[in-house]
Amino acid sequence: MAGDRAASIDPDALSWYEATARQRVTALVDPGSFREFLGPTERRMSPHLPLFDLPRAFDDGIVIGRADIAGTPVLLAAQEGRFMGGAFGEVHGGKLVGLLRAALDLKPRAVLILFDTGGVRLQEANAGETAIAEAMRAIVDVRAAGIPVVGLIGGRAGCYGGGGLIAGTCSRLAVSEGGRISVSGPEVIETNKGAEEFDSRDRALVWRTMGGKHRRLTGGADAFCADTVAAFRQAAVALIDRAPAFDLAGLEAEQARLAARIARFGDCRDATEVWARLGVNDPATVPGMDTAAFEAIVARVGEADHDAR
Amino acid sequence: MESLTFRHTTKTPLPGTQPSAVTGVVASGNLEVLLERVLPPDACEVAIDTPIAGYGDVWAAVVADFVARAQPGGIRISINDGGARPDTVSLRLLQGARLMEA
Amino acid sequence: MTLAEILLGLFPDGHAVAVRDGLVTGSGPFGDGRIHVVGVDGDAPLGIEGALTLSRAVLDAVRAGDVAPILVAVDSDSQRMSRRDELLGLNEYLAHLAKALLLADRSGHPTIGLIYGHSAAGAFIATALATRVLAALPGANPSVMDLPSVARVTKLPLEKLQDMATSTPVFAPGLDNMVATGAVHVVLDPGKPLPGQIGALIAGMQPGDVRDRLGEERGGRPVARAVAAAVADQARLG
Amino acid sequence: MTEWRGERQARDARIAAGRIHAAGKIVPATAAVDLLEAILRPGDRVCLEGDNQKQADCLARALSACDPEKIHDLHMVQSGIVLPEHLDVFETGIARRLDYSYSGPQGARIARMLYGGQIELGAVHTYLELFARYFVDLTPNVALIAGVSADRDGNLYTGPNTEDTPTVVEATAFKNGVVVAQVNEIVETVPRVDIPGDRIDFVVKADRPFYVEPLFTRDPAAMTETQILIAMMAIKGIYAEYGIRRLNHGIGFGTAAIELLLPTYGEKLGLKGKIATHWALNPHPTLIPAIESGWVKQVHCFGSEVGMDRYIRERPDIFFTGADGSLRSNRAFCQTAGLYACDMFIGATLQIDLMGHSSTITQSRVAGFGGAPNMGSDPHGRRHPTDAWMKAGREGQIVGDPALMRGRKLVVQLVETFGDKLVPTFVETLDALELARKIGLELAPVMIYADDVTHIVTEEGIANLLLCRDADEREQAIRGVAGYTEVGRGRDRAKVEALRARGVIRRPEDLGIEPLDADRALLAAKSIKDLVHWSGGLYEPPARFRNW
Repeated sequence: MAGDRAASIDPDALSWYEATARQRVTALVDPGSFREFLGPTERRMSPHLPLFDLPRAFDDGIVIGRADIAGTPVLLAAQEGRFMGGAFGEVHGGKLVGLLRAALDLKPRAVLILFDTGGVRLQEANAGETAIAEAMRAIVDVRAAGIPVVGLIGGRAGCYGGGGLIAGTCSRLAVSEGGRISVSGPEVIETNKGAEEFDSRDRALVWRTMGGKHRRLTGGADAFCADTVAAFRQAAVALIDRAPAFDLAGLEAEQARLAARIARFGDCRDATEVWARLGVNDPATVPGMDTAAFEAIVARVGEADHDAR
Repeated sequence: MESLTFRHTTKTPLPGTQPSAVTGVVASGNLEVLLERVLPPDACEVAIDTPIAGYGDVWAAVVADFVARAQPGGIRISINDGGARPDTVSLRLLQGARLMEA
Repeated sequence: MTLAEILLGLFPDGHAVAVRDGLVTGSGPFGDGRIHVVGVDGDAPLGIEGALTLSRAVLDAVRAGDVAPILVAVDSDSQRMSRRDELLGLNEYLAHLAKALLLADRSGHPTIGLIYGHSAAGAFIATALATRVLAALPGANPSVMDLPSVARVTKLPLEKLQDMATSTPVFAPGLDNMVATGAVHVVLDPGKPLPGQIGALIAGMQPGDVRDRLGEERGGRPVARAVAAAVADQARLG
Repeated sequence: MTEWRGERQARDARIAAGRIHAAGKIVPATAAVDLLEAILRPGDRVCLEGDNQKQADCLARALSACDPEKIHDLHMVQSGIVLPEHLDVFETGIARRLDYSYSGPQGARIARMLYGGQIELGAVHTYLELFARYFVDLTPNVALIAGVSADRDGNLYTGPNTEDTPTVVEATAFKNGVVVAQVNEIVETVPRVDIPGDRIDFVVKADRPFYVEPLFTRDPAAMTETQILIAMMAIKGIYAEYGIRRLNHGIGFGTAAIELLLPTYGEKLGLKGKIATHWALNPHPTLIPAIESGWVKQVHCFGSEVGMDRYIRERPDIFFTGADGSLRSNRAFCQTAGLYACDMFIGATLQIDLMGHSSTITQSRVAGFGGAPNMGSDPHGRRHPTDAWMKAGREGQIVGDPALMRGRKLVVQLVETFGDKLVPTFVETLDALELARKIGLELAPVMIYADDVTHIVTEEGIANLLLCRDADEREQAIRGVAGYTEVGRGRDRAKVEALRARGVIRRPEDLGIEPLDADRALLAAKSIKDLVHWSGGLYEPPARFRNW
C-alpha cells in the first residue's frame, strides 16, 4: 500500500553509521550509566596537530569510560570517525591503551571497542603505530584474564590499517553492512598497485571485498547488525556471553581456520565466487539483501560461526 | 590557526544545572562546541580556535546574535572549528545551549 | 647488517634457520638451549600466506613447551597490498601472527624483535612490534609512511616537513624517531657479539609494556604514558 | 529561372557521397570519419547531439578526427558542450562558430577559449530558445545524434534518454539536412520507434555504448541539517502557503531534501494530495519515497537518470512510458511544460545580488543556462488560472485594476547563505558582469532576472519579494535573509524588522519551525541504500553511489 511505509519510519531509530561516537555510546549503554574518563572538559588534546595547523578535538577523537549494558558493568571506547578519520594519534591511542590496562584492575564484564578508524594518524604516525601495538598487547592481556573484548564496527571511517589488526585481536566482532574491515584501504591499494588491481571508485567492489556482509559470511565477524544502535547493543550483549578464551587451543583453531580459508578460497578473484563456494545460491543478490534475508543465508554457512579467535 | 575570544554580559543566567556539555564534531565544515557552567551568572565567554583566518567579524556577529538570543549567562564556551559555515556555528551553539538547559 | 651476517653472528657454530620467499623460520643453539627465529627478509611484503607460515612456526614453538626465546628478525615491506589479501581477510592473518607472538610471550618464551632493515605499517605491527623487546641494528629503517607521501596527504611542503622532522620525532620516518617514541627499545652495537647483547636483553626483560614510559623519557611520545596513567586513575576512582 | 530545389539537390549529393561508406544505411564505427568527411561541407551548421545527459560521443570523436583541410569552419549548434571533443574541434579549426546552451563540465575551458578568441560565439541560450532557433535561423545542415538501437531501415530507439533527439531531427530532416545516428546496437526490430527510419540517413554502429552522466542523483547521506531546515521552511512557508501542486525542482541538495521530507514532515503537516502532485522533473531517485507514499500523481521528464530504468518501467501510472515499457522523455516538451504548466520553479544558484538577479557563473567558468531560465521565469503568455498562480498575482499587484490582474508564477531561489569554502552566496555585484566585460558578451549571463524571482529561501528565513513595494524594500528583504555574509551584515536592522512584521520576511520561528528540529531523522531516506529499499529493489544506483 502506498503510504504505509512512511508511517513506520521511526525518527528515534538512531543510525549507527550516522551517529557520532558520543551518540553511539549514550544510546548503546543503559540510560544514564555512562561515566567518561578524560572527558572533553579536561582538554587532553593532541600536542602535535597545531604544528600542522590542524584543529584539535577536546577528546582527541575517542570517547572512553565505564557504563552498564543490560545491567552488567563494562568499559568502553568509541572512536569518532569524522575527526581526522578516527585515526590513532598519541592521546587517542594512549586513552585506548589506558582503558584496556584499567580493565585488568577493574575486571569489568567486558570491554567494548566501537571502532571507526582509518588507521594511523599520519601527523603522529610513530605514536599511533606504537599505540596500536600496545593496544593489541593489552587486549591479549585482558582476554587472558577472562575478560571478553568485543569490537563493534559500522562507522563511516570503517576499521582500517592498524584498526583492522586490533579488531582481529578482539574476542568477538559485530559488524553492520556499512562497516568495513581491512588493512590496506582501497585508495591505498589503487595508489600503490593501480586501478586494475583495485578500482577504489567502484564502491560496490569495495563493500563486496571489505564490507560487513563479506566479513560475516567468511567468519571475519561474529554477528551482523542492522544499522541501528539498538541492533549493536543486542549483538554486544549476546557476544559478551559467548566469547572464546585466549589460549593455545584457540589460536591453533584459528591457524587451522585461516589455513582452510586460503585452501578453499585462495583462487577466488571476487567475493561473489567466495560466497558461491560457501553455498550461497545467488551470490549476486547478497549485497541487496535486507538483514533478515542475509541472516537466513548466514545461518546456512558453516564458516560464519566459530570460536577460533 | 587563529584564536579568538569574545566576552559578553548577559541579562540572565542560562537555565538548568548541567555542568558541561559538548556537541558537534571537529570535521571539515563542522565544529565542536564545549559548554561549561563555570563563570559568574551574568558572564559569557566564547573562545574559538579556527584553521581559517580572517573571519573575526563574522564570528563576532554570530556570537553576539547567539548571546542575545540564548542569554547563556555563566557559560564558558570553547570551540574547535573545522571550517564551519556561520549557520552551522549558530546551530551548534543553540544545540549546546539546549543540552545545558536539560 | 644482512640476515646472513646476523645469523652468522648469532650462530657461529651453525643453525637450522631457512629463508624461503622472504620468510624466515628455524632455530639455532643459544646459551644452554636454543633460540627460535622467525621473520621477514629482503624487504618482502607480508601477505596472508606469509603471516600464516610465521604464526605456524611460533605456535609450534609454544606447543613444544621449551620456553626457548623467539627472535623476530625483520627487514620487510609493509603488508602486501592487494585485492586478494584483503578479500581473504588480511587483518585476521596479521592479527593472528601478532597474537601467536603475544601468546608465546605469555607462555614464557622471551620474544625479541630485531629490525635490521625496513618495515612498515601492518607488517611492522604484526611482527617486530608484537615482541616484548624490540632491538634494532644501525641502518634499520622502520617507517609508517615516507615524507614525500606524508607531504602529499597533509598538503604541506616537503621542506617544511623535513624541517619539522628534525624537532618532532612523532611523525617522521626512521630509526631514531622510532627509538624516541619507545617502539624500539635499544639499538645494538654491530661491533660487539650479538649473542651477548640478545642475552642481556632477555635477562633484562621487564614485566608489562614499557614502551610508553620509554617514549616519555626519550621525548618522542611526550604524553601517551601520562594519558594512559590518568585513565587508570580515573577508572579506579570510578 | 528561380532554383527551388538547390538544398534538396545538395542533400542528395551528400547522401550519395556518404553511401560509399555504408551498407544500406549502416556504417561501421571504423568508417565514421570517412562518412563525416563525405557528408559535411565547410561552413556547415552542425548539431552534434550533446544533451544534458546523453552524448553522441562516438560521432564526437569521429568529428574531431576529421581532416581540418577538408572539414573546417563549422558552425556548431547544440545544446550541450559536455565532452572534451566538443571543444577540440574549435582548437583544430574544424569548427569556428558556436551557439549553445549548457556547458557544465567544460565551463572553465570554454571560458578560456572564448577569451582566447578560438571560439566565435553566437549566443548562450536557454534550451527552448536554441530549439526555437533550430526552426528559424539556426537550422542544422547535418545532425549527428545518438540512440540505443536502430534497425536496418534506420528506425531509431533512443532509450529512456530521448531528450533533445526528436527536436534536432525534426529541424534537420524536414529542412533538407542529413541525419546520422550512432547506436549501441543494430537490431532486427527496435523496442519502439522514437524516430521513424525515413528521417535517419545513416546509422553508425558505435564502438561502445554512448555515455550518460548520472546528473540527478543526490546522495541523502550528504544532506545537512541546514539543508533540511531550509527544506522545512520551503514546504511550510511556500508549498503549503500557496498550495503548489504543479512544479519543477532544480537539481540541488535543497530541493532533494524537500523531496525526502514530503513523506515525513509533509505528511505530518497533512499536506499529502494538497501539494507536489504533478511534476516536470527528471526521474530523481530522491523522489522515490514520495512516489511510493502516494504523493505523486504524475511526472513528465526532460531526460532520464542512470539506474532508474527498472523502477520507471514498474510505475507507468506515474511516468510517461512507451508501449515497450521504458521511459519516454522529451526535453522540448518538458521545458514547455515547466514554463507554462507549472506554478512554481524552485532551485538553487551560486550568486544573488541585492536586487535578486542570480547567476551560476563565476569569473572563470561559463556554465551556460540549460533550462533554468525557462522554468525560472514568469510566462506572460499564460492564460489559465490556478489558485497558486492567482494568489501570487494578487500579492505582486501594486497598481491597476484588480479585474485585469493576471497571475504570477512562483520562482523560488533556495540557497544557503554561504557555499563551499565559505564563499558567500549573496554579493553586491554578480561575477557574471565582470565575465561579460572580460570576454565581450553583449548580454551578461544572468540565470534568473530579479523581476522573475518571487521568493528567496535561506536558513535565516524566507523573503517574499512579491510583497516588496520598492527597490529599497527589496534590497532590505534580501539582506534580511542573507545571514552572516557581508550583504547580510550590511542590513538596516530596523527596516528588516519592519519587513518581518509585515510578513515580507519570515523567520523559522514565524513559521512555527524550531531550527533544532531540523534533523536528518526527518529524511525519508538517509542513504542511497534506503532509496533502493523504498523502490523495492527496482532502483539500481551506479557503483559510485553505493556503500554496500
